[in-house]
Amino acid sequence: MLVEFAMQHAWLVPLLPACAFVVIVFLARPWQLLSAIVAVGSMATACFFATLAAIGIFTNHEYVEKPLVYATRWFSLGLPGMPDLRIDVGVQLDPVSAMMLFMVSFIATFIFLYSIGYMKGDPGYSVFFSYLSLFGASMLLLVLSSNLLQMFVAWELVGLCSYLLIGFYTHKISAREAAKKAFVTCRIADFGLLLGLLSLQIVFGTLNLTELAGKIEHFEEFTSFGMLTLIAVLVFIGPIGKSGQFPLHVWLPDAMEGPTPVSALIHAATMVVAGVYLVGRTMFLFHEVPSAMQLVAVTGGFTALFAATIAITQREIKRILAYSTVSQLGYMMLALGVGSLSASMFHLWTHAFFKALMFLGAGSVLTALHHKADVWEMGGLVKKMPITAWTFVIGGLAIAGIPPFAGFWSKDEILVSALNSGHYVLFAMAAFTAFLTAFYMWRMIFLAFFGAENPANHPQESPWTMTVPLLVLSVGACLAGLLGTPWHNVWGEWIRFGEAHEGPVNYGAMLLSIVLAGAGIFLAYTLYLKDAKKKRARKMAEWFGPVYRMLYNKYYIDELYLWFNHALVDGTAKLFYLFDIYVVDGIVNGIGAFARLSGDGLRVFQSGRLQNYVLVFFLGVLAVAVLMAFSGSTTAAGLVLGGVK
Amino acid sequence: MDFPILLAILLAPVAAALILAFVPREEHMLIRCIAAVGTFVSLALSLFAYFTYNQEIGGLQFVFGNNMPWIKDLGVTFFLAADGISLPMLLLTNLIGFSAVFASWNVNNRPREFFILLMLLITGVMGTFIAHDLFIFLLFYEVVVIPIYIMVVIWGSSKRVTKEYAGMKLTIYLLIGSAFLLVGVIALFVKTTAITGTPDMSFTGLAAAAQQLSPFDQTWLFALMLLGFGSLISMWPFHSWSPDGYAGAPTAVSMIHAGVLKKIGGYGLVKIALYMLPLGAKFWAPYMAVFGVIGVAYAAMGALAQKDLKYVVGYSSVSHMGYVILAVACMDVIGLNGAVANMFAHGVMAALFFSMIGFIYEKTHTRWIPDMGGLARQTPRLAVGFMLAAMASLGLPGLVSFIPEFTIFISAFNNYGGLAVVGIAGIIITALYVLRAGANTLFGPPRPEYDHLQDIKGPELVPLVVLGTVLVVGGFLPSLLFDMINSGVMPLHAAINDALQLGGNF
Amino acid sequence: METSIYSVIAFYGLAITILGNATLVIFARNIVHSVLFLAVTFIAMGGLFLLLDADFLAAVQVLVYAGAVCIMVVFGIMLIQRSDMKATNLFNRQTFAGAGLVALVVAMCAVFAGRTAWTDLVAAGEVPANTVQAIGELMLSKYVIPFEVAALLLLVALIGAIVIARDEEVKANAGN
Amino acid sequence: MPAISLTHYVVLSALLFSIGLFGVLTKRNAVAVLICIELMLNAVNINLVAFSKYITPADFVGQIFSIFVITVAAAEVGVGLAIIIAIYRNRLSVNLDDFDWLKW
Repeated sequence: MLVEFAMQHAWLVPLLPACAFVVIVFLARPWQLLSAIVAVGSMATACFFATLAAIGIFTNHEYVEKPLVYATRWFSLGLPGMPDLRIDVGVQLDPVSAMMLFMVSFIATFIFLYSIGYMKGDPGYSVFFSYLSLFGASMLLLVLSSNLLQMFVAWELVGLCSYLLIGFYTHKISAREAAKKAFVTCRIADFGLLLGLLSLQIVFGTLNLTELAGKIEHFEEFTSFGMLTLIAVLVFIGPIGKSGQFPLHVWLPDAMEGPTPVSALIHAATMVVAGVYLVGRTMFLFHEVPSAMQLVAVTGGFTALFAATIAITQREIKRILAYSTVSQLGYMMLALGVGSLSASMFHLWTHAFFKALMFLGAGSVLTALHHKADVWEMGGLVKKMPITAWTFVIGGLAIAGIPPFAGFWSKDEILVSALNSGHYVLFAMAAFTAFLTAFYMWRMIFLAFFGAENPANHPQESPWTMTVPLLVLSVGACLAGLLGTPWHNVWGEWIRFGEAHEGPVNYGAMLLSIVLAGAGIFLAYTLYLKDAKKKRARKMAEWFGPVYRMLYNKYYIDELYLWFNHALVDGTAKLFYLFDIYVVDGIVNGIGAFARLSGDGLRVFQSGRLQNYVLVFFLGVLAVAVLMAFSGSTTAAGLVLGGVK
Repeated sequence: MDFPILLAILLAPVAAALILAFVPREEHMLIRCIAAVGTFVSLALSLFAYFTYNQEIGGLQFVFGNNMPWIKDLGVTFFLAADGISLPMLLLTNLIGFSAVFASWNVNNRPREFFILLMLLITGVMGTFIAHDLFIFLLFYEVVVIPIYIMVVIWGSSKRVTKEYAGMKLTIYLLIGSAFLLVGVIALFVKTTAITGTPDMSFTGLAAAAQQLSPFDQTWLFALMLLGFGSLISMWPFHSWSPDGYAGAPTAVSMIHAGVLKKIGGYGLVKIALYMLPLGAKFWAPYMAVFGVIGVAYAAMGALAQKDLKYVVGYSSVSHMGYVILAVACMDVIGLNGAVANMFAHGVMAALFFSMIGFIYEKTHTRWIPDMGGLARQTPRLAVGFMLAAMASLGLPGLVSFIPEFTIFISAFNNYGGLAVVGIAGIIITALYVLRAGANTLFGPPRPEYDHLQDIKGPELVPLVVLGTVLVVGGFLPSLLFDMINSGVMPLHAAINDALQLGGNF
Repeated sequence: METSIYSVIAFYGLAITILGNATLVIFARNIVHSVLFLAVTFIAMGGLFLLLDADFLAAVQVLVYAGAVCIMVVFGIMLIQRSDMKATNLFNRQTFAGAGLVALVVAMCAVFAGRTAWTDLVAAGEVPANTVQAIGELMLSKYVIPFEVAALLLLVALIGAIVIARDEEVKANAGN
Repeated sequence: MPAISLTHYVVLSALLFSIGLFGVLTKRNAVAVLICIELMLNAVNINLVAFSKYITPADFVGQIFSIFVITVAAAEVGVGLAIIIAIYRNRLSVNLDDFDWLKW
């Protein structure tokens, strides 16, 4: 009964946080605690509904093939019966969106809760919760969208919230710049996505997901294969930006300027996976175009490796996590590219838990250390902050891929599907990335939580509002992967594109995965924990001097973009502006000056003397008379018209 | 006869101006209140008209004076009527007019004269949108020019250019534009009268007669109108009045000018030039599209190089109007809808932008972006308004300007392909300059010299509330706007289509 | 039409008087002399009107022009000129240009006068003897409105002239 | 000796008009200019009366027209002199060469 209601009114889920946003902005803002309660309460309620809706979906196998869709007209142009353009808004519930709906609302609830403690004392406390609520609403809307334009709206709104929250500490110039960078980078990507959507609308005449899925199967009736490829590539540009894929990943590490709950919620668990989600939703499109799939896979695989190499050398705790997020997003893309929606979504699901957990843990550490972010200046925190440290270790085990923690199962899924689809190079890259991941994560854990304590620090364990979410999420990080074990893959039955494939369990891949993870952890252990002075680590950095510097400076991509922006974009702008002032306006002013100068010239004739004027006047009279005499007309009109004739 | 609602809307500000003329000049508060009441009556009535317009029937409604000859020999009647295209524009005018009164709340230099001129300005703009007679249209248009000049020269501000220069440039450009227009209109009138034998200046009459003109005649007539309306809507390369003019003008004039006056150009292009001369439009459409796209990209780049807030918005409005021109050039249902809707959206956004900049200038006495920073801490409400306008400017979904831009993109991409892509790429540059201006003004370390600033409050909030509400409501319920515009565009498009099919048989 | 030798002589005599005096008006160096010559011109003009069978007009000419206008001008001169009236009526710098233009005007008039076939225009018939009565009747019937308007005009001109001429004094008094 | 015809009057009128015009163009004294305007008006009157006699002898149109001309001329002299006096009061001059006000 209640489940039925939740399924039929799934739109309530995004609406609740949206209402919270409005209530906080217009009513509750002066009272900090009230604002927080409104935000958390609404999100918890939304989570409750989302859970019910998810239960409804996951108890009926029909929805896997036939999503539950209800939509209404948003606007239409042209004749009512036969519109030239009609855009619907609605809700599409199927296992994928139900899973996302549950995941987003669940994690958001706990991160909201965490924020109550984390943001304590901030002057913008209420505003922060209003932004968070707005974000929650937009993200849930994105998840539920039944129409690509509706999804795009939500997509941009989450981008806006991301912008606002990255730049939340408005007085910091770095935050301001990071926010701007995030928005503009995503905007560049959205440009591609928008073009893709426009093409879809123009070619297929609809943006409704289900209708599109039906039409693209027979795309030959509408368009050529080349066009479809182009569309797929254009659509994919959007996710490249939003999900921080190479080469538009640059904004994501900078986004860590925002408060940590934001990093956990938006830049780890939910918003950044929107790109993955979008590709997953439009799988029917990519499925038709193998070359686009290839592009997705290569982009994902490369990004995973690329970001992992950068993460090795970084020093700030949140930056390491950010690059690891980029890397993990690359995994998800890779999985999509090799055709496994199931594996991708599975990794998305597990990643949300352990990465949110790790970010919150990092936030807890940062609060304790008064925002000293360099992992080399930490050390031995496990003694003073046991809950934070051990939950963080669980997260580390999960992301490194140690069974039975969540990350192992999903990463294994991805490796297996890469292998099964015959992408051996990508498989190798992914496997190597797994090793690197284990290494840099544990490097961070060993440096920060173990080893000798730094006497300059006086850490304290965080309050319950912060530790409870950590505990809950760590449970998730432990257990979330058990849904999709290769022996009994419940996940793959529900969340899939096309047929569920039951292959033999690939023990070889599993073993390789474990070995690589173990090797990574062991290497980190030897370099950073066993060797208390970290001599070997320093020596390694010296040996690989240029490489180390290049990695530490993120391959100088930011510098390149900055140069491009300043020299090229701003330079061109300046050029255009000068052109405008001097050429376009010059012509305008030139015409004005011409008029003035000719006026000055003619001014000589305006003596101001009556008798001069009379003289000229009679000259005119004479002229007219002479004209009359010669044309033979006797009237002025005759004179003029006769002349024309 | 029904209550002549359009006439009432038109006359409410005039009445306010008349009353103002008899108010003692020292009674500042009374003066402001009278102006506010005058514009509010107009606003309320036009809202009423907007929501009582019957979209099922469509066509011209609230007709007034179609049988009231004014100049018999020229076939001029004082014909007021509204359809789905003029009503949004009328509503826009009143929204902005009402807000402009409150944005000028702190004008203390001769407020009586200021508000009288403002009322006249609003009346003139409204008149152009509800006139259904070409002569009356031109007449109202000329009414607009005079107050603008006076207001810029007396209440304006001199920055890069002096206010006298700005006022002169603005006025002369508008007049030159209307001169081309006038030639076009007279030629059209003479030609059509020669065909039909009975002089008729009403839109419908002219349009019907103009269909019998030869394609050649239509082509050069359209060229004249394009020049005229093009310089009004600041089509590249006739745009350079726009940034300078806005920079020199007082807040209210900038709001009305960028918000609605510019739209007279677009409105005229759609409802006069396109409607009457479809064959000419067909010929010029590709050129218009090119000009539109150049305008979008060029002005966006220009905005990127600016350091004065008003110049940023000035260039950005040129850029946005490029989209409108591009959309008109598409000549299909989606494009025309998008063009009109984008004019509405841009009007609301630009007015909000200018009112916020006006407040910033009033409080900090600067518009120079490097001199600012961190205002979000000191004046949060102002920052909200500014960001709302900025986000609408870069076409954020959920605000009123996204859907119009989307429809324009669809239509332009469909009709012009690669050219449209260049135009659509403008959204990136727009994001860049808008965010840069917003970030450098509002965020960053707060400056101690602005610590004493008071946030906007009381009447100063009205522009933010009124225009902000429209921005958000229009963004989430686009059908409120689009159903109305669609009911106006459909018959127009049908007429154009018929003419083009006939024209094919020439 | 019968023309007596006397009327021919009278015409030429009057014409020479008019033109000669008019020339003197222009060339006299003393403005008062100019006005005197002007009076002579006007009176001669009255004679010419008699010759043209316009008795009433001749009387009006003498009364209004030779009488009123000349006296008024003399008063005007007395109000504004210095006591020394020598060299009060000189030529300005565009004399030669003016002369050239006038020559052209004369030439043009000559051409037109020559080209026009006057004889075709001339109608038969005599001017009625009692012109005064006829004009009086016309003035009060057909031309009554222009007549009244002219009267009004004169009134307005009178008041206007007083206002304009007195302006300064009124201000001066108000100042006191 | 040829009879006096319309042409004679027209020529006389033209000459008188030209003399008046010459005066208007060349005299420095404003009063003299006014006088010369009277001469020109009189030249016109000669034409009117002559045409009246020779072309429409019975209608008196020309004569009546002349009467109106005379009326207007009288009014004009009055107002003109008043203006000259006013100017003189302000500028202590009636020399037209001193005045170049007819420009912006």
